This record gives sequence, C-alpha cells and structure tokens, in this order.
Amino acid sequence: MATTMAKALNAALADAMADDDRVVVFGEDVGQLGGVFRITDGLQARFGDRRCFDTPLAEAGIVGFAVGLAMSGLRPVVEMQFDAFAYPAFEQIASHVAKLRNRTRGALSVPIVIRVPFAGGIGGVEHHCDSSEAYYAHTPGLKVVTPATVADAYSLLREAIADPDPVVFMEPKKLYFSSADADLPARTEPFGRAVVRRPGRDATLVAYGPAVPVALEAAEAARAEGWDLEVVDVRTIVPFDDETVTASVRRTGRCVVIQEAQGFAGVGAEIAARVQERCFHALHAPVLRVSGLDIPYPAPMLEHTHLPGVDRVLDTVARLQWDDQPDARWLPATQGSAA
Amino acid sequence: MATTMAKALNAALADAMADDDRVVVFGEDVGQLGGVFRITDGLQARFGDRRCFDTPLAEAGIVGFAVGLAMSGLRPVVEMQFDAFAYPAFEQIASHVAKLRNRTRGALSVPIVIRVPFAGGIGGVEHHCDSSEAYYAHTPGLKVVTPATVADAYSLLREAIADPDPVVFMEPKKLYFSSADADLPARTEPFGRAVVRRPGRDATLVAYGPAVPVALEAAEAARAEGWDLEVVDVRTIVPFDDETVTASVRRTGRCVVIQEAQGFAGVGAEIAARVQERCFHALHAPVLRVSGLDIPYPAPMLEHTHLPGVDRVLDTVARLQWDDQPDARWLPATQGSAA
Amino acid sequence: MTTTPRPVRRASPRTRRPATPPDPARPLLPATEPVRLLDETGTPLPAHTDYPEPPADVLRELYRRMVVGRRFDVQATALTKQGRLAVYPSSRGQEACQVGAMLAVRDTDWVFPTYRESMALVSRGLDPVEVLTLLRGDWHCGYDPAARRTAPQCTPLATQCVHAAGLAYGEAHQGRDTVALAFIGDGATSEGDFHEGINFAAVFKAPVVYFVQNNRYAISVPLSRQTAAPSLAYKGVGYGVPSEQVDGNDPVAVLAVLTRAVAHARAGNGPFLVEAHTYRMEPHTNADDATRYRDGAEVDAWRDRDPVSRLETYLRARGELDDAAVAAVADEAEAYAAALRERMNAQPTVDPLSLFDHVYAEPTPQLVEQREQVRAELAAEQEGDA
Amino acid sequence: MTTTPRPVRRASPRTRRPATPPDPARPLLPATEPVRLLDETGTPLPAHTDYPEPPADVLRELYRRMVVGRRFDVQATALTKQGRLAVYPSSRGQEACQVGAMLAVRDTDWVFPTYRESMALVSRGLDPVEVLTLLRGDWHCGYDPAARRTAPQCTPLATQCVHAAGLAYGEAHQGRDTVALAFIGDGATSEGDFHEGINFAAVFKAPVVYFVQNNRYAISVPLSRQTAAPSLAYKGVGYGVPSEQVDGNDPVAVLAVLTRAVAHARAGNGPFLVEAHTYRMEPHTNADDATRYRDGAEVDAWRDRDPVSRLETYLRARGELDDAAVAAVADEAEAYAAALRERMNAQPTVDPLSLFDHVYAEPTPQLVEQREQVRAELAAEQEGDA
Ligand SMILES: Cc1ncc(C[n+]2csc(CCOP(=O)(O)OP(=O)(O)O)c2C)c(N)n1
Ligand SMILES: Cc1ncc(C[n+]2csc(CCOP(=O)(O)OP(=O)(O)O)c2C)c(N)n1
Ligand SMILES: [Mg+2]
Ligand SMILES: [Mg+2]
Repeated sequence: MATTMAKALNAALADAMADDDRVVVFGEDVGQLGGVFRITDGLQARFGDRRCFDTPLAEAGIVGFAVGLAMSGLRPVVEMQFDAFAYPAFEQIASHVAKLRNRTRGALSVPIVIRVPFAGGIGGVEHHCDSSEAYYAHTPGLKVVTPATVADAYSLLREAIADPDPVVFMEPKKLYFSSADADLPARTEPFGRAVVRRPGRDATLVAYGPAVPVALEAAEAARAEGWDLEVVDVRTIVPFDDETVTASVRRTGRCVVIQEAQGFAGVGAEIAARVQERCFHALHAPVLRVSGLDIPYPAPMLEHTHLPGVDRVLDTVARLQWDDQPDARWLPATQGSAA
Repeated sequence: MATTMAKALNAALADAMADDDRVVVFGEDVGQLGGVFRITDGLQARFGDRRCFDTPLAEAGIVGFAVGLAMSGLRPVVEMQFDAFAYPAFEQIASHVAKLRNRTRGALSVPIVIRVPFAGGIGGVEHHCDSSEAYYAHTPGLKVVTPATVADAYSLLREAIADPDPVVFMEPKKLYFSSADADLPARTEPFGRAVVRRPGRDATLVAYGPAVPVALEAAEAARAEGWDLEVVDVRTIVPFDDETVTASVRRTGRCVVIQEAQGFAGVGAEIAARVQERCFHALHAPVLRVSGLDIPYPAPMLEHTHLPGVDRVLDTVARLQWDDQPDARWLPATQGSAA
Repeated sequence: MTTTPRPVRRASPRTRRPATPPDPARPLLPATEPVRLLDETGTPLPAHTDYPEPPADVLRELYRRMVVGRRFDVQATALTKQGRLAVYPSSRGQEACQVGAMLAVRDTDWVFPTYRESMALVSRGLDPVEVLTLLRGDWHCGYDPAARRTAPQCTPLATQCVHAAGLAYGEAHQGRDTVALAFIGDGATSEGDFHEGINFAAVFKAPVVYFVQNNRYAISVPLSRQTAAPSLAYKGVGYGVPSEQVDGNDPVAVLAVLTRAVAHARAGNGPFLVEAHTYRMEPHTNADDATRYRDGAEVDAWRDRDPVSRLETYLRARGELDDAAVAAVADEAEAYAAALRERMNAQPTVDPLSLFDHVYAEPTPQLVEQREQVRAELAAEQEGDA
Repeated sequence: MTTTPRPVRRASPRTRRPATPPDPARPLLPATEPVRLLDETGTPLPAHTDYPEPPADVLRELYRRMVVGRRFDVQATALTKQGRLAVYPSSRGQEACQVGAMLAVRDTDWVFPTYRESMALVSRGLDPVEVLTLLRGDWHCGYDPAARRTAPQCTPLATQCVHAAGLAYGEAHQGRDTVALAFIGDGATSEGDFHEGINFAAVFKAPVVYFVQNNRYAISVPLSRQTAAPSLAYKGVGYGVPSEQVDGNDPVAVLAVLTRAVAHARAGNGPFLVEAHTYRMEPHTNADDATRYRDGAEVDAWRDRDPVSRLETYLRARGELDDAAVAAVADEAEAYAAALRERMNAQPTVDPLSLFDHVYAEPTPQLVEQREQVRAELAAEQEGDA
C-alpha cells in the first residue's frame, strides 16, 4: 500500500504506544496540532494527553525532562521541531543522555528517542535546514539512525523506541511526503546493518538519509555513461556497518561517499577514512566525497547550489580514475606547493 | 627565556588588551581569581574590571553577550571554563557566532575569540576532559585553532584576537604548564599554515594540540625501530593547510593521523579522508588513525588506557605495510563477511 | 526518613516578629492589572498617575503607522499566496505593540526583533522588501543591521535576549546612551536564553527593554503550557528587574509604558521588563492551520478589542482625527501596499557564487576550491542549457 | 524617534482605580526575611506560625548526622592531601543544609545532588567510599543511583534541575508519591537549565523541591555577580512557584522549612523553591585558593554562625543533649572517619577493559574492535613489564 514516510513514522509511534504503556511522546506542538510536520498527528486524541503532550518551549528542558522520565522507568520519545533547534539541548544530550549509562556503570539507562527532522531541500529559512548528524555521531553513547525509505522509517523508529540505548533519530524532512509501497507494520534489517539498495559492479556509492535518493538517481543516470553503480544505504550511522560497506567496495574497487551535510569533519569523512583503511588494496582510486558546501545552510533560492545533486555525484564518479591516471585536480597545486 | 604555555597565553591577552582598547576579556572566574588555570591572571588588576570581568554563571549568556558586545564594536575574548561546559553555549556558537557574517552578507561581523581549555591527561573528573574540537570544526563560519607549543600559544592567540572572524581557540590543558624557551612576543606562522615539527623520510605523523607532543615522542622512539618519522603540527584545523600536509605525505608515502578525541567522525577522519584523496598514488599504505577510544572520557584512573600514547602510535606505524602486504587485521573479517 | 513537625513549647511564646522590613519585591513587581489608558471601546480611562498619555501628534503618528503596518501585513500574507514569499508570520492584532514599540525608541537605539516583527521593522522605516528578504528566500537578512541598528530577525527563539544585553552593555561601555529593545514572544520566555539574557542585563545594569508580546500562543501551544506564573511580567523580580504589564491592544498604553521603560533604561537604571497582553489573530504563519487548536469564538472575542479601531475611535472622539484624515491614511496605506506588491513581483536574482563571499572575511583555501567546483558546475549547466 | 510624554486633560480627571484585586504574587513570594527558629547563638526565637519546630528526637538525629557529616568532610579534605582523592569540594559550614535536607525526605524520594553534596549523601546513608568514587577517580559514579534513589553527583551545573522535574513527573505519572529534591548552588541559578527545570516542574505540577544553597560564592564569583534580585527565592513567583528563604546555618529552621516544602510537593501542589542563606567556609575545592578573592574577616564572621555549635547549644539548653551524648557522637564521628580512612587507603583496581562495558547495552562492532586492540596493548605492556 502506498504511504508516506510521515505516515509511517506516525504509525510507528502509534503502534509503539499501543504496545507499551511506558512510551510517552512530547515536545513542542506535538499534541493537538500533531507536530508541524504532523508526525504525531492523532496521538493525543487516541492515547490522551498524559501519553502525548506539549511542553514549554525549551529544548534543554524537553531532553532533560526525558532523562528524568527515563529514570522513572518511562520510555520518552521527544521531538525537536527542527535540526538547529536541538542545539539548545546539546549539553543535555552530550553530557547526560550519551553518558548516563557509562557514568553509572550501567545502573541507569536512558532509552530516549530524540527525533530530529533534519537537512534541507524544502525551501526552509535559515536555522531550519541544518544537517547535524555528525555532532551526534561523534558523541559516544548515542546511536544515530536515519531512514531513507518508508519501510525503514517505520521499522527503524520502532527499533529505536525498543532499544535500550538513547537514539538520535534523524528524519530527512524532504522525504517526509515522498511515498512508496510499504506494508506496515514493516520490519526491515536491524540496527547496525547497511543495505545495498541497488547492486552494481563499477563503483560503490555510500549514502544515508536524504542523500540516498540522490545516489539512486545518480546511479540510474550513470548507466548512460556506461557505469554500473552500486548504492549502499548506511541507515544506522552509529553503529556503523563496516562489513556491508567494505564488502561492496572490495567488489567494485571504487567508492564515493555522499552526504548532504557540509563536508568538513562530517560523517562522510569517517566513512571515507574507514573505507580506505580497510579496502586499500582493492581500491583503484581514492575514496571521494560529495557533500554540501562548507558554508552555513543557504537561503531557499540558493539551496540547490549547495545541495549535492546528481550532477555533482556524476562529476565525482568521473574522477574515479577510470583510466588509472592520478586526479588532475591535485597535480598543479602539488607541484606548486612542492616547489 | 623558558616560559609556560599558560604564561604565554596570559601575555598574549595582556598585550592584546594593551594594544587595543576594544579587547575585553570575560567569563567565569577570570577576574580577581585569574581563571581556574590562571590564564587571565593579573588582567583585572592591570586593566580594570571594565576590561576584564566575571559574569553570571551561564555559558550561553557569556557567548551571546559577546555577540552583542561585538555588534557594538568591541572585541570580546571569552573563556569557557572547561570543554564540556561550552556545550550550553552550542546554539549561540552554531547559530549566531558562526553565521552572523554570512546571514548579514558581511554587514555584521563577530570577531569573538572563544577560549576552550580542552582534552585530558590531567586527571580531571568527568565532563572536564572532553575533546570537542570536531563539533566546531564541522561548523562553517568558525575558525578552529589549537596550539601545541608555547610560542604558538602566544602567536596564535594574538592572531585570533586580531582576526576578523570568530575563532574557537582550543587550549590543550595538559600542556598549560609545560615550558619551553620562547621569546615573547613571539610571532610564528600565520593561520592556515601547518608546520613540520620534525622532518623524517619514512612516514608522516599528522597531529594537533595535545597529540603533537605524543607524535614527537613517538617519532623519537621510532628511531629505535629504524623508522624516520616526520611530524606535522596542524595548528589551525580550520582553515586547514592541505599544502603542507600533502607535500609531506607525498614525500614519505605513509601517513598516520593522531588525535586525542574519540575517533568516529572526528577531525582525524577529515584529515585521513583528505590525505588519501589527494595523495592516493603516493601512498604505500592506507592512511591510518590513532585516537582516543569511542567512549565517554573515562575516570582519571583509566584515562591512560583511553589516551593515544606512544605505544599505540608505534603499533599503528608498524601496520603501515612496510612489507607491502595488506593489513592482516582486515583480512579475516573480510573473508568472513564476503562469505 | 520523614519527620512530622510538631510545635514545641517555648520559654516565651510569642507570634512572628511584628515589624517586617519594607518588601524589596514591591518596586519590582508589576501592577496586578495590565496598564490601560483606553478601554476596549476606545474611551479614555481615568488618568494614570504613573503613565501620562503621549502627546496628540505622536498618537496621530501612531495611528498612521498602525494603519500602514496592518496594510503591509495583509499584503505580505497575500504575497505568500502568490508564491512571492516562502512563508509569512503575521502580526495582525499586535499592531499596538509592533508600532508602539518603534515610536518609543530613537533611531540610534538598537532593536532586536524576532521573525514576527516585520511590521515593527517597516514601521521603523526599514525598506519592506529588505525586511521580507528572509521570508522571500533570497538571503537570510535583507537589510544592513549595523546601518539600521536593527539585528537580523531572529529565528532561534530567545537567543536575541542575550545579544541585546551585550549590545546595550557594549554601547554604555563606550559612552553611548543607546537603549536596546528586545522583542520576545510568550513561548520563548520558557527558553534558557531569556533567563540568561535578562539576568546578564540586570547584573550589568545594561539599558535593555525586554518587551514580551504575550499573544497567548506559541504556534499551537497555549500560554498555560508555558508558565504557571500569575503573568509573565512577574518574572522581573527574580532578576531584580522592574516590570509592568500592559493591555497590548491599547496603543496609547503600550506607547506610554514602553516610553517610560525606555527612559528608565536610558537613565542608567538597568533593564525593564514589559509584558503586553495581546493576541495573534492569524495562524502562526500562513502555513499553519489554527483551527486545529483554537476555536473561532476566541478569535472573535479578540476582534472586538482591535487596537486600530480602538485608537481611531479615541482620536476621533478627541477631535484629532476626522474622515478626511482617516481616508488619507487609508490611501497612504494602499499606496504603500501597491508599491510593495509591485517590487515583490520582480524575481530577485542572486549570484550562486556569492555563497562563498561571507562565510569568512576571506574564503579559506577549502572554500576557494569549492567555489571553483561550483563555478565549473554552473558553467557545465549553462552549456547543457545552451 | 522619541516622544516626550505629557499629561492630557481629561473629561473627568480622577486618580488610579481605587479597588485593586488581590495580589497574585503574595502567596508565592518568600517572607522578606529568611526564616529562623534559632538565633545565631542558638537561642530559640519566638515561635514561627508557619514553621513548627521538628520534634526533639529528630533534632538529636540531625545533630548526630551533622557532627558525623562534618567529620567526614574534614576527612575527605585530608584524603586529598594524601593523594587518595583527586579533588574534594568541601561543604563545611553548610552542614545544616546538607543534613537537614536528607532528614526532610523519605528513602523512597529521589535526591539530585551536585558535586558538593558528598556530606548530604553519606548522611543519607550512602557508602562514603562509593560517594567518593567520583573524586577518587576510579569511576564517574560509585553508587547505584536507581537502588539509592540518588542521581549521580552532577557536575554540569543546573542540568539536574531538569532531570528532577522529569523524574518527579514520571513518578507521579505512574501513581507513586515520590518527591524529588534537587540541590543547586547560587551560581548555578544563572544557568538556563535552572529556569527550564523549575518551569517544567511548575507547568507539570511535578513534586520537586528546588533547594538553593546560597553559599555566596560560585568558585570566586560573589553573589552580586549572579543576580540583582533581592534574593534568589524571589525567582519562584516568576514560575508560579511558592518560595521561602531560610537561614541556612539554622539547622532547625532548614529542617522545618524543607519539611514543609516536601509536604507541599507531595500533596500534589507542585514544586517549591527554598533558598538557604549559608556560607562556604572552605575554598571551592582543595585545589582552590580562596585568599585570592575574599578576606579572612568575612570567613571569620561566618565562623560565629556555625550551624553545628548552634544546634548543640540549643539542644543542650533544652536538655536534649549532655556531655556524654556529645562525646558519644564525637566518638562515632571519629570511628566513621577512621573506617573511611582505612578503606580509602586501599588502592582501587579497575579493569581497563571495563571501559567498553557500559557505552551501550551491547558494544558496537567498532567498540569490540577497539576492545581487542586495547586487550592486545595491555598484553604487550605486561610482556614488556615481565
Ligand atoms: C530554539 C527554537 N525552538 C523552536 C523553534 C520553532 N518555533 C518557531 S516560532 C515558535 C513559537 C514561538 O512562540 P512565541 O515565542 O510565543 O512567539 P510568537 O510566534 O507567538 O510570536 C516555535 C516553537 C524556534 N524557532 N527556535
Ligand atoms: C555548565 C558548567 N559551567 C561551569 C562549570 C564549572 N564550575 C564548577 S563549580 C562552579 C561554581 C558553582 O557555584 P555554585 O552554583 O554557587 O555552587 P557551589 O560550588 O558554591 O556549591 C563552576 C563555575 C560547571 N561545572 N558546569
Ligand atoms: Mg506567542
Ligand atoms: Mg555557591
């Protein structure tokens, strides 16, 4: 049955609440309004305002409150209204949510799900389109998950709510209303498994969240250039599935990592670093990266220039040294600097 | 003359304040106490409490106040007392400090210096030893600088205060009281230049901040194993000096990146990814990384296990495929996963 | 372990000390009722000893700007329907606050608006196209904040409260008598940055007026979910900041209260907190559906307290306004809207390469590299198009 | 643009409305003076109508625990000199607060301490070695927070205020009558999380007592740099939270006020804010040098208000304590300290591989890999040593 990612997420919340009394959902505007993206639509009407409720407008408060609720035995699922509006909660996330199990030698666990609608492509004004996954992925103790398909949206969110660890659940806003056939309740691969979304022999595109559809589109377009590209959807950034990714790259011998976030010190850097560490002798070219630019997320009219699109991916694939020649881009600069 | 990094930082602040009336220094305990690490010692006595003062205990307040002061034409230098205690200011840093110039097309600039004593090795209790540089380095609009020598501490801090852009100035706590000969006011290489701290032919160790002395010590120890290692001190993480780093790796053909921070999606990942992108054909082995473990910073009695030390560096150098054989670590896993 | 307290017999049982010292809270607390100079019909109330009424010429100017402001607001909402604006948060119903605040400050004062203050900014004299740039989507801030002494319209809630404290302190530090006026909504007072900002201002005696437009909703969340306080103005005393509440739909009272608050700050007495009780007549933005969380009856009740007609009634009664004057202002408003409409019809062009211009004062080598890449991409695109 | 307000002649000039409604702030504001039941010499003050004195057996227990608590505190500072503790923040001078608070709550209540509450925790009956684990450095939290209903001693200031709100609400949500008691320092009230925490508690009517130990310093920063408020208890009204201030060196008053605050919360009336005026007699921690920022005369003045001798004087005067009892308590305290000293002399051993055990419920593949690496490193080290 065709449904949207937004509806799948909503169904996951509803089913989790129905299955487990301890699940409570709260945040800004998640109650009667059902969330600005309607992900919590109908939950308050169905489960009452003790199970799904609005809070004061304060994100550190929301996350810290969730910590306390988790200590009392509940299973809070909180919504940050937009990516950049989770930053006020950063201390609570980094210093408590991520660390409480560790600090207490496992005596306290905080199985909280922090839902973060993230990334751009929806014409949002400033502060509404940040890609913030790297901040969380770099923070030990957090699991970081991002679905790219409707079925994964349902399945990964159910798993996140059931997981004994805190999960930062990054929802690609631009995919909320993309629809696909999915029989809910769907169960897909568990946390820690990447999935080959499209098999291919010539090179591997590794992507996650909002970049997955771009990778698939690029792979399709690449056929015209004679390249048969494999697309791996990372799904869970933490824990990361080295096995699937390296197996793919060892098969293809070439790899491009795609993320929407600004590139510098992002998750794509980690993936590129890991892949070349583990697949060095299989690589015919360096692992290349395609990402957003290293700039603050731009205004709506300029976002298409910022966002890594099919062309940028194909340009990069073209640089995978198919002729086994070094990348010309780096040569002049090098000679200059070596001089 | 022998002096410590703490004294050099103090001298840099004093000289900057003497040279420019607009420079104001504030934060928690920076006034009469002179800071918990005494970096601001004597500044209030010398310049008065309008130029150097304590604030209420609130880090978002401190950074946001600095934004306002900068808008009024002053040049604030603020101290975050410890790394993890800058997290409450994360929203102010990511959404305002980093972006104000961009948001206003250059009409407003916020030349703020945010001093962050960071990293461990001093037996500090939890939340006092985080390595948080990657959070800032991943945020476009911020410059991120970290000195590893006494002279650099002085020179980079002076440059940070004079810089038209906001600078997150990461001070390796464990080096505060290490001393070296330095004639202050020293001026070293400018922002954007990495420095070869020790020449070598066999492999390049790339490090920054607290990892630089470890790299140098490892290079020294490596002589016994017959390896002549070059050590590059990154100094300014943003902007990054590709030229110096890639020139070194092209010469040596091997590279290990060392950081104290937890590894996943850290700055070292970025450096490794960049180096293999740019030096692929010069590399005899994958770029390897040495870092802290992917765990919350541990309690004092366990920090030596967490911290990347000389042995971990040498073990890693040993894996640089000197016999041109693939890294045995990855082989069994791979065959397992490919099967 | 629990203890059940019980009274103990004492040597000389007496009751609580009789003479209590003067209550230090008293001068900081707001009056228990919002200040009003006009009733809901526009009839003047008994003279208020603390808040003398602003002069008639200023009230006529207030009226003029409110009418123009409202027309601007309606036009902006219309522009969203025509796809000329990505989004627009209306301040309809809050005209007394939006315009009154701008008449209370000097051109040399700094204003710290939120996304909802478009009307205030055009009332301050900023170019409406520049004000709408953020919402049209060609850049984040369309005006020059330094030149206009107006911070960018702030989206991350409450963060501007801290900037205002710093700016005000920095100006005073440099010997200037600038006042900072920071707008904030009822919902945003729940954020930590509101607390930290007003506290910094109080401790440093920075000349800031914090102006809370309590329009009773934060998107869909009603005031009762933001606070259990008697009213938001009661937050002042906890910072040592004097505070007042005002009927935010009484333009005369808003202007009078803010004028005094600004004078208090300018005189070196530190910050002042004003809470205006008002109502957001429209949905949160054009993209919001307010029928999901509030009913029409509530909105209708507030329609009867309309600030524009209230002021009009009053000024007419006082003989400060007649049909001709009202018509002239209406014409001016129409002309303003027409000019705006026309200018907004032009599709703005933004150079994609300008993306790299203002990340740092000078682009880093990494950005230079990325700019070259984008330049090549654009060239290839054009070739593809050609 | 500025306007100079001037009075306007009105039809019927009268003064401000005569009948003002009851002040909603009144029931929430603290008494203008801190509650005291004993004066500084330990002499009882006139009976306090709001705060009946706790029963004598409870006061004897309070005395006993304060004496033991102080001895513990002295011992802990001594342990830093012997290198057995990395650092120790003393709460000497704050015994009335530390111990009084623990007598006001039940074993089933939750306590949210900061790093300074070691004395409170041992007074609660937690194992002192477990309490000192954080400061000795073998792990972050030495006790089981769930079993002891005591959150880890909190270092990131004010963050625990929000956890307490959530815990208290969660307990109530599940039908339990748990109260949460959150400790916080004067300095930490400036943090946004204090604001957000108490506001959440108030809006959700969560049974939390926020207990501010205003010991006049945040490391070196005096209270005057934290707030311009008449006193910190005046923050309550801004959240709709009733508040009280108490002489924090009067053990009887602290216990009485907190007992009532806890009862208020437990009865379902929502949070309560208590500010205790006290003084940190020692430097911030053993690593601090307080002579850099305050003079001895100030410390001496507070020595005269010592809470322990104050209670002793009072109980002796009431005949509740004699030399023998005092000596017995002193002996108990010595024995407690001796036992602690001895146990702390044993060097704790921590398995380095346990670093990987509690990052996640199950280690990720990445952590498994890193654990193997560390295992190999350790094996190589041992070989090297052998
Ligand atoms: C830190 C932060 N969190 C959440 C949001 C999303 N958001 C935008 S407006 C708004 C409601 C604000 O309500 P209020 O402060 O009452 O102002 P109003 O919109 O009524 O003028 C919310 C939740 C935001 N912009 N910033
Ligand atoms: C968020 C945060 N910022 C800064 C610090 C560093 N710090 C530790 S204790 C302290 C002073 C706290 O003062 P107060 O709240 O009055 O408590 P007291 O130490 O007096 O008990 C500071 C600044 C911290 N622990 N957390
Ligand atoms: Mg509102
Ligand atoms: Mg204190």
